[in-house]
Amino acid sequence: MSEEKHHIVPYRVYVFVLLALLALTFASIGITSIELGEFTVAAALIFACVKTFLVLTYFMHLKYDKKYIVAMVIFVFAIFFAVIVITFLDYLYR
Amino acid sequence: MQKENVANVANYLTYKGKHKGLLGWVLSTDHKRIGLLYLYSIMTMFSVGVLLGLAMKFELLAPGKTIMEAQTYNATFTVHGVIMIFMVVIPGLPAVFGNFLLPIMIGAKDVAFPKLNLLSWWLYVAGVFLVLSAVIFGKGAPDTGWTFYAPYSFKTGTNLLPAIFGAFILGFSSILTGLNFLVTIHRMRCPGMKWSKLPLFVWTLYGTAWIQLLATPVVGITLVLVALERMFGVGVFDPALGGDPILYQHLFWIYSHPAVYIMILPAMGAISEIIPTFSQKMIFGYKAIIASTMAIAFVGYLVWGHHMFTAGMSGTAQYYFSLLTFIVAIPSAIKVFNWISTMYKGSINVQTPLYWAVSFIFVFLIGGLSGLVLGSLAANVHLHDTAFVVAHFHYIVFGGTGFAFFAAAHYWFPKIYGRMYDKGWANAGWLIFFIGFLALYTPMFYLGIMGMPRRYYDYLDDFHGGNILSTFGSWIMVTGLVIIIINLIRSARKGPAAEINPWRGKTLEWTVSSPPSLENFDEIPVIAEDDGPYNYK
Amino acid sequence: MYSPEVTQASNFVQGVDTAFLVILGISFFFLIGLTAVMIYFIYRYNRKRNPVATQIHGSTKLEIIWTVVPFILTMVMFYYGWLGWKPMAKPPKDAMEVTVYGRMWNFSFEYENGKRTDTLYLPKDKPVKLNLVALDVLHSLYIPAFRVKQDMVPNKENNFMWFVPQRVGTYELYCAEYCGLQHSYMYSYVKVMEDSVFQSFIADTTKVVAADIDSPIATGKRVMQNIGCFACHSLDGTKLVGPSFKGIWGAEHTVVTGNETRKVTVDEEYIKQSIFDPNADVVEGFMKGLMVSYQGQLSEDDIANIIEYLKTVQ
Amino acid sequence: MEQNAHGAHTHYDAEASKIGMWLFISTELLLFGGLFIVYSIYRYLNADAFHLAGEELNITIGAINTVLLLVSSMTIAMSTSTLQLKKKGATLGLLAVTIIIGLVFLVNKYFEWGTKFEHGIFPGSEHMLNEFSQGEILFFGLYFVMTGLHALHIIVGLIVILFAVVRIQKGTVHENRAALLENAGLYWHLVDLIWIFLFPLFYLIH
Ligand code: HEA
Ligand code: HEA
Ligand code: HEC
Ligand code: CUA
Ligand SMILES: [Cu+2]
Repeated sequence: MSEEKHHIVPYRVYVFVLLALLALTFASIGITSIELGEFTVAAALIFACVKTFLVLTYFMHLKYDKKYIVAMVIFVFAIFFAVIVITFLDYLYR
Repeated sequence: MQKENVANVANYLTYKGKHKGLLGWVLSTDHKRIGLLYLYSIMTMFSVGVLLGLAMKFELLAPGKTIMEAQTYNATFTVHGVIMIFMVVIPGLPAVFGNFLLPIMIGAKDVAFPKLNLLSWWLYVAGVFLVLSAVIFGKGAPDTGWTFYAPYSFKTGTNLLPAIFGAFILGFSSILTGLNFLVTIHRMRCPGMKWSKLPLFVWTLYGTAWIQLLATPVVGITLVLVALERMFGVGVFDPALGGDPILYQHLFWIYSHPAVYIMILPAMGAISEIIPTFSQKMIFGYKAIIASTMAIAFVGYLVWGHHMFTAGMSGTAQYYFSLLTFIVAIPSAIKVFNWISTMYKGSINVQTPLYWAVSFIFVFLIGGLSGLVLGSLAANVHLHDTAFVVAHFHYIVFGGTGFAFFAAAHYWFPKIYGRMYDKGWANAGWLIFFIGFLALYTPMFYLGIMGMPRRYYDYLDDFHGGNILSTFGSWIMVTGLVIIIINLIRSARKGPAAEINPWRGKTLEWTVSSPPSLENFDEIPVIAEDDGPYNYK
Repeated sequence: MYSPEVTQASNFVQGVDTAFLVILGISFFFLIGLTAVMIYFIYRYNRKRNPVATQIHGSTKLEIIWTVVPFILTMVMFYYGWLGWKPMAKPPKDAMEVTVYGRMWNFSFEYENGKRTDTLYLPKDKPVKLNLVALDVLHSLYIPAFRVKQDMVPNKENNFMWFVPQRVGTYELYCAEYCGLQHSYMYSYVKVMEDSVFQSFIADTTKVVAADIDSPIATGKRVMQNIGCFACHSLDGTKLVGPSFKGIWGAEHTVVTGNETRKVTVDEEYIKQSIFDPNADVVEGFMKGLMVSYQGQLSEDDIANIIEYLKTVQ
Repeated sequence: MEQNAHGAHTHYDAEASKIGMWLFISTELLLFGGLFIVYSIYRYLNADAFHLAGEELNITIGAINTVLLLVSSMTIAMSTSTLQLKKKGATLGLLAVTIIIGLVFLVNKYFEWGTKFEHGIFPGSEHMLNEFSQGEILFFGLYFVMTGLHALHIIVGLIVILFAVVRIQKGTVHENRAALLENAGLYWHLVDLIWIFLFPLFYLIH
């Protein structure tokens, strides 16, 4: 089972990622508490996306995984995104 | 089932494991046994569905009440639709033939997660019982149509909840099968079995599995929302609480359109195996067929709105969905052209499976082309929710998937049971069935064009003629079906022993004994560089 | 059905039928062509005639051809479908407006002057815009001869359809969206008449109503017929979706109010409440939520007439 | 990828179970995806009502829960590293911390829902029907469904982790057979991912 010996992630990477995630959380609380009008949603979502990216790459080890797994994950998100956009084609232009 | 065996070693049918008798089947993790478990349970449900279909046709024989009340009729088409869609054609080919053949075709001993595979079957059974319990107990069988449209689905007093949870569990079973197949195809191919050497049936299972995985959860959650709405009055789709019924339709079709490709893709895969074998010829355009499979799986995910053209979507959405609906038809066309070209200059061996395959192409063409009519914005306004739609989907779901299922059954039968069926009866059954099919569903096209809405218990006198013809057709067809099934059941027990490779096929399942041994292969095969699934010389 | 002279019943027939026929033509071409080729191959390359197959891997040129040609054809199909559909979305400003109420299981039509009918009366050659109001669940207004259909969605704004009737005559009008028990009985008729006839019809019947005033019983019955009470309530004691009206007046009924069961005597107050707030007291053994309020659709006068009529149903 | 299975029945294939888990996660993502579609459409249709209703939620509790989940995600991620480094004790410790945090999260959620119920905010309540606009009813309907489903996932995640703990203790999950722990980790991160979106969508944006 030689393929089992994969990359061992050092602890400090996890700690840094956690710190970054916490910082992003507080930043998003901060930014949504000021009045940005329409952009509040966008801002909150952008922060959430960055956090998702961090969790996926580091906590979920995508960075160290085979490329086709990464491709699958991207594909799934892309499909979901497409579906949401298409649904909005209806509601935005009603 | 354990008399003279063809192979002298114990095969998967006679093998005795930890458990004896029936338990040895329902607790077996062998993919072949699970395949057969699915076959028997699906055929059982299929018979129930057929009887309900016949009952409906009987009711429609004449205007007014013929044999049942309106409430019964409404429950009948609902249960008929739910059974046929969720319990017969969606699991149909993947769970029966996919389970049986996928590991053998890629040179593996089993699927990646055999226990999960068994769990899928158990979930299937659980789902079936839940739905049936809704029919038998409580305040009457559900009467919403298989689409469960809001807000009627939370107004009706019938016993909807078990049906909804049943459908949810069936969905879960389907997801797990898909997951299992994906991992199997990724990880368990034998040495030398490159992606470019996978049999086309495996490719279609691969595409199907992705749809199962990514579309099914959407309908799952939608049904849960309907259930919560009924149980607790959570406002989600109820217009009285501000919900939007059209959003329900979006969510429902986000699954249920891709689901129609779950039904048809494996059917197309089976046809892509049968045509080359009986033409003794390499498949025409192997890569193009793979590309079209993946294109259908992918684009099919993005066109759901064509079921909602009259629901009141925005104009932009209408254009978009109509346009993409036409585009998703093109890969199907490519497949048809490639199949027919495969026959060109072949050496065609006309046998029962080929009859089924060729008639599949014919009815699939009619079903698909009528789909194009429905995809057109203007024509859809007139034809939506009429008998035309009913004709379209019976032609394609059951002309397509159903015919392919029987094609596959007659093609792989000798491998599965190690015996051969009576070809004369098989051909006769096919002919009667085919004629009955045309008589049953063709009049519905006409009725739809004349404007007869679907889900109609009663109709005006103008529609009488077409309905009579259609009802007669249903009787002819069932005659054919009975012949086919009796022939197969008899042959499975008493038929003459079959050769290892009766049709001279080239895919791996024709290299193992008939019926296959427990582990499929004594030694995992290795595919040579110049070998391939359709390598006829 | 699809011959142009007979069926120019509305301004949309042409567009819809053209789209249909274009696709049908292309379809028949492919269906017949491909089937013929297939059968020919089976005959010509039968094992007996052609014992050895010639191996052909494929042809990129052909693949491109049979991708591009269907693509072009489908775009043609799309174009005609779009062409026929586009005008349906844009009602002319000067259209006559009729409000259509759909409920389980009947339609009622309200004209600009407040008159109500259960059959749709229309003047010829004048654009009409139907404003669709669904009162309980989804329905769909479908007039096959006019090639129009539009779902009626509860609480949806701007839910309409429009067309120009072009031929005098009577046409069927169906509910095309499944809506429960009596879905297949939810149909009515469209009567298209010459403009002059229509005008006098619309004005005339107000007189009829006036003439009826002296007979509240008859008026009550007509109101109930027009608005469709009998889809759910019988007069002969048969239990339909709702309780029968037979002998209802003065009877003692068991109803469920909230969570408690109590007995009530059917009087004016109770009937009125049953019509305006049907779900407050639900008759035992029947479903809550099926009958929806007629508030705003029936006036106090109508109710009074209905009550008079109900007193006579024994 | 081309090294394939032999002896399918007893075979241990870490990569197969990993893909299996990822595929399962994809399914789960689309399960929640359906709800996110509903949410975004209704938010678009009832922007003001959602705005108002969002203010009823307590950002502090939400933020605390976010932090909790993030920390637990880190601890479980670390436990996969410690397992590789053959530090069984540390692995078990980290997992214990993860489980405890998960429980605390649930307790928080319990109190949060509890207060809502006390104020008469729950699906089908009279209070909501009478006092709230339709948009607000939708908001709270979704709030209960989505956070409820999420809590259900937390519970499942906890059970899976508990399972991993037992197996590690027994020694059947170890550095050469880490798949169960890694999959438990992946699942827990999924739960985290979903919360990452739930938090701003319900608590922050208003
Ligand atoms: C196996 C299932 C299956 C399949 C494969 C399809 C395939 C297609 N379907 Fe069908 N459909 C259903 C099952 C299926 N459908 C069901 C069950 C319903 C009803 C659901 C309900 O309401 O209860 C439905 C309803 C339905 C509607 C909604 C009707 C309505 O309610 O108003 C529409 C509208 O666009 C549609 C279109 C199509 C199209 C364009 C295809 C295409 O994929 C077809 C492609 C195939 C071909 C086109 C044939 C091959 C072509 C050639 C050989 C060459 C010539 C081609 C060209 C020139 C392009 N279908
Ligand atoms: C696979 C799908 C399938 C199949 C096989 C059938 C089979 C039949 N169906 Fe139908 N039908 C549906 C799917 C199917 N149906 C759906 C989804 C609806 C819509 C429900 C709704 O509106 O909600 C519907 C609705 C429907 C109506 C319309 C109700 C209405 O709108 O008023 C009618 C009317 O007569 C009807 C009749 C029949 C008849 C007579 C048969 C049969 O009895 C004919 C006999 C069949 C055979 C002789 C063999 C076919 C063989 C196979 C399919 C292969 C077997 C495959 C495996 C075992 C995997 N069906
Ligand atoms: C969709 C079906 C439906 C329609 C249409 C309908 N009703 Fe009802 N009606 C019901 C049901 C179901 C009940 C019993 C439950 C309840 O009391 O709410 C009921 C109850 C009643 C009752 C109380 C009966 C009793 O026995 O105590 C009266 C009175 C009544 N309806 C009058 C009418 C009138 C008048 C109309 C037309 C203007 C009408 N209904 C239209 C379904 C309907
Ligand atoms: Cu109203 Cu069907
Ligand atoms: Cu579709």
